[in-house]
Amino acid sequence: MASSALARALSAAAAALLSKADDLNRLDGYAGDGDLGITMSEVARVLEEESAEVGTNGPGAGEAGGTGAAQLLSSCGSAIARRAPSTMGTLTATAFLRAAKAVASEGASEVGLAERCFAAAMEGVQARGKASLGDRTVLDGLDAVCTSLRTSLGAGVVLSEALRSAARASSLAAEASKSMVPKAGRASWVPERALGHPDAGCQALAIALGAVAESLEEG
Amino acid sequence: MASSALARALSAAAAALLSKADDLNRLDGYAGDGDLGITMSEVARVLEEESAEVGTNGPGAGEAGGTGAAQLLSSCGSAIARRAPSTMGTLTATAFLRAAKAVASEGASEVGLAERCFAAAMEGVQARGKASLGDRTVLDGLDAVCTSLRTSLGAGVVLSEALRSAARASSLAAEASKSMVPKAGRASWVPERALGHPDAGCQALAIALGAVAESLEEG
Amino acid sequence: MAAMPMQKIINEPKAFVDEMLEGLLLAHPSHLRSPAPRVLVRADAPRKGKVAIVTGGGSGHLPLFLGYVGHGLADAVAVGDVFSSPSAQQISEATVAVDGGAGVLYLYGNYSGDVMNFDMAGELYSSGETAILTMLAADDVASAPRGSEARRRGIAGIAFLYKVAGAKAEEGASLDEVVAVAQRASDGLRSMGVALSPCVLPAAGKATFDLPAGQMEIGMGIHGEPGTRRGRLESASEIASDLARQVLADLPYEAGDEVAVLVNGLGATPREELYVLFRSLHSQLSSAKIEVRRAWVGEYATSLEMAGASVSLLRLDAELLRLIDAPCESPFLVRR
Amino acid sequence: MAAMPMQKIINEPKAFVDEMLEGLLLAHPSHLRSPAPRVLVRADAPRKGKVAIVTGGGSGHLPLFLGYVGHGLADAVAVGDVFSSPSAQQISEATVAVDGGAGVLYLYGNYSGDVMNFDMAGELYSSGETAILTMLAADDVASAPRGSEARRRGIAGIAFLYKVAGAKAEEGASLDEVVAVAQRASDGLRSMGVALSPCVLPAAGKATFDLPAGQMEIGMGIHGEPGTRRGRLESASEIASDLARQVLADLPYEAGDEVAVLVNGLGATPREELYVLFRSLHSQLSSAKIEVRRAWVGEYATSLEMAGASVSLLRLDAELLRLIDAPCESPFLVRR
Ligand SMILES: Nc1ncnc2c1ncn2[C@@H]1O[C@H](COP(=O)(O)OP(=O)(O)O)[C@@H](O)[C@H]1O
Ligand SMILES: Nc1ncnc2c1ncn2[C@@H]1O[C@H](COP(=O)(O)OP(=O)(O)O)[C@@H](O)[C@H]1O
Ligand SMILES: [Mg+2]
Ligand SMILES: [Mg+2]
Ligand SMILES: [Mg+2]
Ligand SMILES: [Mg+2]
Repeated sequence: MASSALARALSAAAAALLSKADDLNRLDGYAGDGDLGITMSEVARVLEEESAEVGTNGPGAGEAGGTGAAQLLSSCGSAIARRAPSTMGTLTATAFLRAAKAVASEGASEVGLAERCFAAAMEGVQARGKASLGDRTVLDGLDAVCTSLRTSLGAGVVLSEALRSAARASSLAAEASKSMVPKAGRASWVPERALGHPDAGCQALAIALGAVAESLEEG
Repeated sequence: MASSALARALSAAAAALLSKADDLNRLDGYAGDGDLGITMSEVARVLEEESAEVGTNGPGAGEAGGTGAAQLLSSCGSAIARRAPSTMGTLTATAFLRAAKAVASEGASEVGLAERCFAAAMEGVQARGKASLGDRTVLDGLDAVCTSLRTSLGAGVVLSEALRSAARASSLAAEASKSMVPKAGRASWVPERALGHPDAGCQALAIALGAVAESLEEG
Repeated sequence: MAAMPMQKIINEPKAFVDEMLEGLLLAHPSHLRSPAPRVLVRADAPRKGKVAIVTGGGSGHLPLFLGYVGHGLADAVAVGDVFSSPSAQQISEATVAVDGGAGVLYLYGNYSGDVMNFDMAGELYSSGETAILTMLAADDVASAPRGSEARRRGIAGIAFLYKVAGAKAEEGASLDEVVAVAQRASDGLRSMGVALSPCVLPAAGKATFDLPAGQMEIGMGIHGEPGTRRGRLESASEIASDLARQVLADLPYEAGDEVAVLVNGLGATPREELYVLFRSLHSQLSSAKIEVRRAWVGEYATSLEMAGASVSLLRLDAELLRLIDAPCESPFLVRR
Repeated sequence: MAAMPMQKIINEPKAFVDEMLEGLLLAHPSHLRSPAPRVLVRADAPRKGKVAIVTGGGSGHLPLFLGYVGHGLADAVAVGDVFSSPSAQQISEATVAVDGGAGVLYLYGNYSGDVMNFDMAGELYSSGETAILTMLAADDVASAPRGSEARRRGIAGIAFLYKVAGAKAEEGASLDEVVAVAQRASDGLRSMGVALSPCVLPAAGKATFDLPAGQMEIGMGIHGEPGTRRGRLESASEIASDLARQVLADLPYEAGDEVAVLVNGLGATPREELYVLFRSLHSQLSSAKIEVRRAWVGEYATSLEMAGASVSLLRLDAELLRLIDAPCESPFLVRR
């Protein structure tokens, strides 16, 4: 993906997250501290600012993967770590920093790069957050996304279609989290209060990916 | 006055003060701390309890003035000093203690005794509170009562009539206080807020005396 | 007005003050003891040969008044009901319990109920040999104009008076010396506050006054006595400049003066906000070339759960600064 | 929900934390300095050869966390936004500023955001020579059942951990010795709280949750995390027995145990009520033959202007009692 396309995708994700901030606060409030909308808004502001810097003529704007995208992801990651150091913010930062390394790898198709990025992100989130699959965290959403991308990679579909499927998978994961019992983070303190509502972190991932997929279809 | 009649008068005053507690809080609240109803309720409870002790067969129940009434007034005064030590409570205690000494004096008619009691009370309140006439305090009410009682004494009317006039005088004094500028106590800190409302202390005196006068007519 | 449910951790409202005192004595047995009902004294009282400082006032203002009984502070306190004076009897019992033969200072806030009861206690006690002198805190500039300073009420600034008088007495100074230092402190002490919400008295069960959200009342007293102005809730900087202007204009403090500052929370206002307010106040004072040598920021005189804050300035000289810094220890105020 | 006007003394909500810190540094220049943005250290840091204690957490909890930086307490704090973790970068800057070569203890509350950022900071810093160990406060029994102690969040009980670990480090103990003492304290530390009203975050401008008047929530966290039970607002005695029962059942403390008790106000609850609560708690503990050797009653970990209180019990041994009593000094906590 060209870093200009990545920038467009990130700023689409940013806009979507900003517009859903109240929803995210509410979901996080059922069993957490109700601040995920605030966190993801700060994340969104970082994404917007960093994407704006790239513009259409930014460094490496034309390359597939490579340093331009890597730089963008990595500066997003560092800024998020500094500016949004909550659980989800820190995990998002980790995800971006891991993805930045993966996107710089060689010899992969666009979908292959996307798959490597999300796999690396998921690994980072797992290492940093120490949650297990099934703990009802954003990790479950990332897992669904990675599975979907691996399938798309095997099927040889184009990036926009792969991301559309991934976005759908993350939505389904958010939906599925409704009946899962939280075992990590704040929600694990009052697990029964979370039931019936999607995990806030999964929902945030679904919102962001949905917007990314849409931005690719338009672009 | 027999101490049984005094007891009846005091318990009438008590009932009246209790029923007007909210009004007194409100009046005290315009420019003070809004607690005069609480204070006068505690005063009223003392009056009730002490009067009940006397009953109709209490010590010296039949004497005019003398030790029965003096004892009643003095034990009211001590209990009020202990239990209601706010500005008005303390002044009321002083008034009762001074009146207790005055009521024990000899050679006076009923009206004469009443006049001596109120004069002594007023002197005590003045010495303790150090307010001047015209400062818009209960002192102004007491002054009006004393003047009225002196007039009644000169005119030779009976006690019930004298107290009826005194009660009327205290009402007029409360009414007159509406346009006076407070120069003592809490109300002096925001004098303009008091204007248009009667001084709470004057109002309390008028309520008590009104009930006393009524109790004599019935009794 | 309907009694609104109180969000309070209490039992019987009538038992509030006595249960609070019981809890306090259970919590701090090495600091405080109670020689008579609603009278607290330093555990080591009476201290022979030391000037004793006796204070008192209504409950509901912690750490006022009883929080200032301790080493290097006051010796005894008579504890009134919520927001009301203690009785003369309590005050005289407090006096008896701490009289060390070197004289007694009555130090308390200028409220007519308290004044009358302390006066009566002094008269009751005047049979004793000991001299009793009185010092009133009357620091609130909102409560009377210049020229009528003696009519003003006392608010949080009294904390500084306890500190300097208590330190001086602890040093073994005579009654006259203690009074002189307290008087000098009081002469250079001015305060003013702002309320952002009412409080609820346990026995009353309803707010002491109405203050619509978005409004504030400047110059309100610590019992909810009406202030000098009600208006739109201002920013911290605006409030600081409002309060600083009136406090500075009153004395007036002069360029080059050194002061101790007390930013006091009334109860519900978070400590964070007090520091935000102090920051603005500090810059106001800097502009006026007044140097802040010491800052006390916290709750020193509250009104139950009232929101708001007050600002007090104490003009310092070398001795007052030394006394402000001297060690002291009560369950509420410790300086090393 | 419509933004309700905030009864707060602030300027720009976004500037809240930084202005608070500016005010704090202006007020306490002899106690604290700031080597990097939103990092505070003891004025005398780094202390060569002394184990350094680094803490951190969200703002809005004063005196948590920065109020526990001082002599005989922690050495540095990384200050987050209101109710949110500081960044790894801040924490590593704090570490650099106080590392005296004798090892560093990270001591903070068990919240996943903080844990991840302290972990990252430790990794960033691991280039240094100094050993870094971590101790989490996880004292709130309401946040996970027995058997899952490690998942619990930290609340006011951390004040005791600062006190004992800080005193031990001040004595010149090794990192292992400091950790051992903190671990022993933590093993015998349990807390639980009750909220009576929400608070308002300056940047959000509305209440963190709804709690109807006349109701309370038992087991609520200090960021408004839902508790274990919501119900009718009970009397102080009922609340005390509720909290005591759950805290006592958890460890279990045994007849004959000696404890230090912390009754902590969440912000708006008057100190008087905390003593009323302590009184009831003391009688609960007496019935269980648990002896209260020390009582801390006041605000040690707040949630802005939330009303409510928490209770913490620390099981004592001779050394822990000595460390609890040891001198310490910060702008918020002084022991002589
Ligand atoms: N240990 C963890 N690993 C991965 N994700 C987690 C973990 N803990 C919580 N989460 C995710 O973080 C979301 C909450 O994020 P956030 O509101 O930033 O947390 P907090 O306010 O508790 O710091 C949860 O909905 C969940 O998806
Ligand atoms: N110095 C004074 N001398 C006489 N009466 C006074 C004085 N100060 C106040 N009062 C009276 O006391 C009334 C208020 O009484 P109270 O509510 O008990 O006072 P506080 O609550 O201020 O102690 C006033 O309305 C006034 O009549
Ligand atoms: Mg959250
Ligand atoms: Mg009054
Ligand atoms: Mg009063
Ligand atoms: Mg959070």
